[in-house]
Amino acid sequence: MILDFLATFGAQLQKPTLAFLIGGMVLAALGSRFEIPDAIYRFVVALLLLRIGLGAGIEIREADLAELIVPAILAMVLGAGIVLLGRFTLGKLPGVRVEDGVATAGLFGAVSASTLAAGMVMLDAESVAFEGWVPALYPFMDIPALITAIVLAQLHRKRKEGTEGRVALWPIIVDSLRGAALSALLLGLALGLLARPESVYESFYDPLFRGLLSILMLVMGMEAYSRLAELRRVAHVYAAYAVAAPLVHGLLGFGAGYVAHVLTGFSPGGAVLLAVMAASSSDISGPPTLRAAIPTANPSAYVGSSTGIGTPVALLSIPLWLALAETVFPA
Amino acid sequence: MILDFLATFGAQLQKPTLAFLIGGMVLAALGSRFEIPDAIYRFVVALLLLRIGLGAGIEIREADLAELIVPAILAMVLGAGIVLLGRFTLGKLPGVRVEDGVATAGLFGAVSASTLAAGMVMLDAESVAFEGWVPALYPFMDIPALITAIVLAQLHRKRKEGTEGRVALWPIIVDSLRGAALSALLLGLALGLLARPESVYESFYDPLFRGLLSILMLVMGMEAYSRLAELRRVAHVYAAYAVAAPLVHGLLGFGAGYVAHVLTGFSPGGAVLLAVMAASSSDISGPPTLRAAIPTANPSAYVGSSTGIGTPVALLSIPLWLALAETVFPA
Amino acid sequence: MILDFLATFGAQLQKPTLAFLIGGMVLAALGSRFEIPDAIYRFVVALLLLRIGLGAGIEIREADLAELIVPAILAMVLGAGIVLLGRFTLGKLPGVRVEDGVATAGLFGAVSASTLAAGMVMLDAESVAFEGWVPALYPFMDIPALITAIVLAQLHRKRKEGTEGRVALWPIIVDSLRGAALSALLLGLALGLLARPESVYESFYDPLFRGLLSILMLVMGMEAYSRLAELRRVAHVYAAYAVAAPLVHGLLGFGAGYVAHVLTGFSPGGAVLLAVMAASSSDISGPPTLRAAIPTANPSAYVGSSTGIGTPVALLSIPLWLALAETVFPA
Amino acid sequence: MTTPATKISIVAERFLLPQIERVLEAERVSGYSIFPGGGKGAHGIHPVDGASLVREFSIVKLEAVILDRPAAERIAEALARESFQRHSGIVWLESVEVVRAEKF
Amino acid sequence: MTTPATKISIVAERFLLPQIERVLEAERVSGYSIFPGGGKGAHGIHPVDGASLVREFSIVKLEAVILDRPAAERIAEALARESFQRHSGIVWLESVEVVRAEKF
Amino acid sequence: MTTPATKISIVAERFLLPQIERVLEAERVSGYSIFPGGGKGAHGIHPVDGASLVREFSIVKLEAVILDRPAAERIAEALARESFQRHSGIVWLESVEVVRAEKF
Ligand SMILES: Nc1ncnc2c1ncn2[C@@H]1O[C@H](COP(=O)(O)O)[C@@H](O)[C@H]1O
Ligand SMILES: Nc1ncnc2c1ncn2[C@@H]1O[C@H](COP(=O)(O)O)[C@@H](O)[C@H]1O
Ligand SMILES: Nc1ncnc2c1ncn2[C@@H]1O[C@H](COP(=O)(O)O)[C@@H](O)[C@H]1O
Ligand code: NA
Ligand code: NA
Ligand code: NA
Repeated sequence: MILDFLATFGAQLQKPTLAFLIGGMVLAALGSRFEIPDAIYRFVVALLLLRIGLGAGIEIREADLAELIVPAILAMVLGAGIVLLGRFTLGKLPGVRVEDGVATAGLFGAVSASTLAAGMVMLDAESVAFEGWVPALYPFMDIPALITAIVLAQLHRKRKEGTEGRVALWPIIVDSLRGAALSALLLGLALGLLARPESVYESFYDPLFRGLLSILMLVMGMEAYSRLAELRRVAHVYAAYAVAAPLVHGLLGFGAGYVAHVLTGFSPGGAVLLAVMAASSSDISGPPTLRAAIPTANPSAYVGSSTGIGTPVALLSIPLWLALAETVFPA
Repeated sequence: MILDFLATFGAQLQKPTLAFLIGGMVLAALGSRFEIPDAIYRFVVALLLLRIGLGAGIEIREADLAELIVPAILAMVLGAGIVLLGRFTLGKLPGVRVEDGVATAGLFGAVSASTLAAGMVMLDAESVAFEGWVPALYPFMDIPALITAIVLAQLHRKRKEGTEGRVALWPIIVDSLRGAALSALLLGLALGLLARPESVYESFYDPLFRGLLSILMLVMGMEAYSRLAELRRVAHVYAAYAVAAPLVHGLLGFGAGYVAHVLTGFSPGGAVLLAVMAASSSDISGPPTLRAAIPTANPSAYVGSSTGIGTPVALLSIPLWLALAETVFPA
Repeated sequence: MILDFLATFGAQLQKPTLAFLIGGMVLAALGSRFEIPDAIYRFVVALLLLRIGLGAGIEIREADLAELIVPAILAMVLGAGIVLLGRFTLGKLPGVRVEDGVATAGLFGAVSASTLAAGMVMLDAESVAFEGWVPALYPFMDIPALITAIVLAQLHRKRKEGTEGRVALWPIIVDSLRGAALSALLLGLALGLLARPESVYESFYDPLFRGLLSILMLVMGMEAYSRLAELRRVAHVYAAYAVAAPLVHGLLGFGAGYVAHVLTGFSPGGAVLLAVMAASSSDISGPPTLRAAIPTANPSAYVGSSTGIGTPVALLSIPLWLALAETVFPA
Repeated sequence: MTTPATKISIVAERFLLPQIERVLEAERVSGYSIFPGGGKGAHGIHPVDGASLVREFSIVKLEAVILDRPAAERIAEALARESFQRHSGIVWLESVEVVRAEKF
Repeated sequence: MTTPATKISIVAERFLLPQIERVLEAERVSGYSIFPGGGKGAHGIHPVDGASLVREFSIVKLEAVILDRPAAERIAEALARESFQRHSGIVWLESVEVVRAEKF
Repeated sequence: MTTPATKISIVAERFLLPQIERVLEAERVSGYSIFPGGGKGAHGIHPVDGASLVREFSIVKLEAVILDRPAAERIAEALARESFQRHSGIVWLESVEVVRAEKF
């Protein structure tokens, strides 16, 4: 069975998504001067998020909203729970400052749009179905994770400085929602839900999805390699955490998906996507939020862990959740 | 019938084009940090204009050029006439400086490429046919409008300063044609007319048309919202003019299209596009031309009126001309 | 037969590729302010090179590698040979400094990715088949040409300055391979060879190929026109060389293709592409390599010759090799 | 015809802009310009126009020309104290001469 | 080894560039550099790299290093008088030192 | 509160950056910023943000603020001698004042 898995895994690495990721890493490692212009990268991210939102919004129109409740609550619990888990795990490890640990746990609790998109494309390639609204769970996991991290950091500071006072949650939520990434996703969702964007979705956003993702994977690969160098300057435990966390979190996400399957008939594909989101760590929208909110944390530690290791591991573990789903959910 | 119209109008708002426009406005109103990179925006505009030109050029090859003459003359009359009308209407309103009124009328007489593209996509979505060369009427309406405005402004200055001398038209025309927007349109036209770009037109420019327009609509919506703020600093009559003018001009354009229909059998879809062009006001290529040529006019007034109100109203009124065409032209 | 050829040539000029090139030149000549944003241009080049690499890589998987050896050796001989030929031809011409002549010959020996892409699209349009791996010959011709030029320049300097010492080849090769253009091509090749990118190749890279090439042709046309002005400042012999060289080199390339046809059954389409590569001169990746390696050469001379004349002539001569193939290789 | 003035230049990551703008507004600065770029410093390399994964971490330079020299110094000190204690970024002042002093 | 010179900096909307270039050419300025950017001033905000609907209204900074100080002042005054009377934009001068004075 | 320093500005084509960076590193410069742009000079026009066929030939400005004035002069002279003998590009120095001098 392990041989079987390795063969499947090898085949998955050849799939465009992962192959472009690895290609980007190799380019960077070889010192290539190849670059994707920043304007293109930002547009690719915007299109992917609009596409994810539009797709989910169109599906939600026909969905039974009651179905959504259980997975949404599970996503919120996962987001916040992963951060709490990470904060106490990292807190026990040597050489980790509390703020750095909290910020790192925050990013690993939050969600990566690129990893989610990769998961969707890989499910499609395997023809594994999922409820079209599952990608809309993204903010339900992402925002609670970031909030939990920020609150933990503020509690820590208050304890250290001996000050009192409540932590204001609402501004953090609003600020998250106004960020470029969540705005694009929510705009897509709203348009999918309230308008009839099917024609443009089918003729533009959806056909370009896979190709644009390959570009994004190139960028993520190049960036991951260059972050690795930075990570070398901080304690090694970050690297260890960054390798293990996506796997543990993915399992937790998969477990939550299984629970939802038993409770509400959540699809196997949905469980895989929940695992992918839980395993993923935020590289694009989480870092600036945490950097502004936890200025005392060292970005080399948390951005390095997430972008340098967390994201590649999360991407490479997608085939794992697919294989798990095949084993756990009988066809 | 009004209820009927409202229902149709509601349905039209859900069409991708208008929905993305409104989405852009809402994003800006909510303070989102979402942005389309400038390089992308400029490329989208270039592709749309190349596409419009190519499509028209390919059609003109097969068209009976005599058919074109009447609509082209009507377009020129509309362009210049709308500016004269606007100059005297605005001239009678309180708090409007002559230069500002002239520049505002100039933009409303000129044509918006994005509104024209939206009109084309909405006609296609409704399967309303039009002569393929109609979009080529754009410069016939646009240039006379801008020239009329510049000449009116120069006459006003000469009268005020008591100087004499003729106004040079040719440099204004050449400068308009060299602008990025008209250049792209005319390049497309020339290639469509003289070369055989069908393969690339059908495999690239045409399929991307609708999707790219949705991106452009997002940008137009965000920009409209931010221009509204600026408009608040100038006299209210600009807002009133900017709401009413697209409707009046659209009716004039539709009327002209009807005349052409009677005279030369111009298609109902062509009349709708003529109304759309007349209703539209220039946001991309007109403003810099007028700003350089009428430096004493206040851009907050005319750019604010056109981009902040004129364009959204013109876009939202496209369903009106469609409905009118259904009523006026029996199937 | 000449009339026949002229008619065919006229028809070829109407093909999108050449028509967009000429369109770009005309725009620039008329002083248009139309521009393609730099970020877009660079992305277009990257996508085209990835596409060329992916396509070739996918084909090489199934190819008999032995087939590749003869054309690859011929490509290397052509690359180096054209530079030697050019160096001595230009060396005999009046007003040509040795360094300038060597750099010019270097660019004309090297390969232009845009010309190669244009050749591929034009072969496809004519349904002329070629071995899918032929575009992978690009680096086999490009790198030897640049190396030959650099070595010739260094030998010249050593002779002049009377110094001794060997020329280090390896750093030049590594630096070439790390350049953005060859990196993209080789990344595509590696992915095509080692991964299974067929899905994304067929849904994204290949369908966009022709359209993106039309954009690139616009840029090349505008750039060619503006380089012509610069070329006027250097000796006229450069212009003469730049007109003649693509034709001579194309013939040499075609001849080499014919030899390969006889020896190994190389396809007629492959011979045309070999002619196209030999006729082409490097505009994107060659100039910075030579500029850094031969700082005493005057870029107005060699960049002007290559981009201002060499590339347009090479592009316009593609129909020639097509016509030649039809004559030489009986159907 | 020229009036002496002070130009304050700030190089920082983009996400600090709102904070910097608040400091400038508190001193009633009439205008400023922003230029995107990249750079190298204690925190490694920021790409110039290649993709920077997090846009908010890309480098910008802000320049404000101010007639009131003490205000420029107050701004520089406020920034050094508040923003650049914890975040990377540099600030410097230059003496310049402006025309049309009434614009500032 | 260094030669004193004057740097003239001009921040303006892009459509003024041809006009500015004419003024520079009239004083036989040997070269200048242009940097795209954004900013805030009396006429509101210009985005830094988000879409600006009208490209000609986006902000650029032009810098020219000039050996001849009086020429720099003449340029500044000509611009203040001709272009910046009616249009937004600011101009300032700085004292700099150049190497390779023969380049200018 | 401010410390005098020297800003060295270099305008050059992008392909010279590695060479320039080597000179800066040899003088242990702690950081520098780079801004993309365009310009006009003896070698004609470089577009500001339109496509430049060869990216390595587009114009950038590099700015480094340095506390050590003689080092700044050594850098300027090294560049003038090594890079800008054969390639286009200009270098100038300006006197500035920095806050947080320990950053440099
Ligand atoms: N001495 C310097 N001169 C100019 N720019 C600098 C200097 N030091 C730092 N910077 C800029 O400030 C950014 C952040 O600096 P750092 O926090 O040292 O990494 C760098 O990426 C540079 O763009
Ligand atoms: N005091 C200032 N310092 C630096 N840049 C300025 C200043 N005032 C205006 N600007 C720039 O000039 C542009 C036009 O200014 P304004 O006409 O005041 O809106 C602004 O968008 C800024 O980029
Ligand atoms: N006097 C100057 N002031 C500012 N920038 C200059 C000056 N001269 C040249 N440059 C810049 O340096 C680049 C190369 O100069 P050149 O080698 O003279 O063409 C130009 O494109 C400009 O960006
Ligand atoms: Na997660
Ligand atoms: Na109009
Ligand atoms: Na060649």
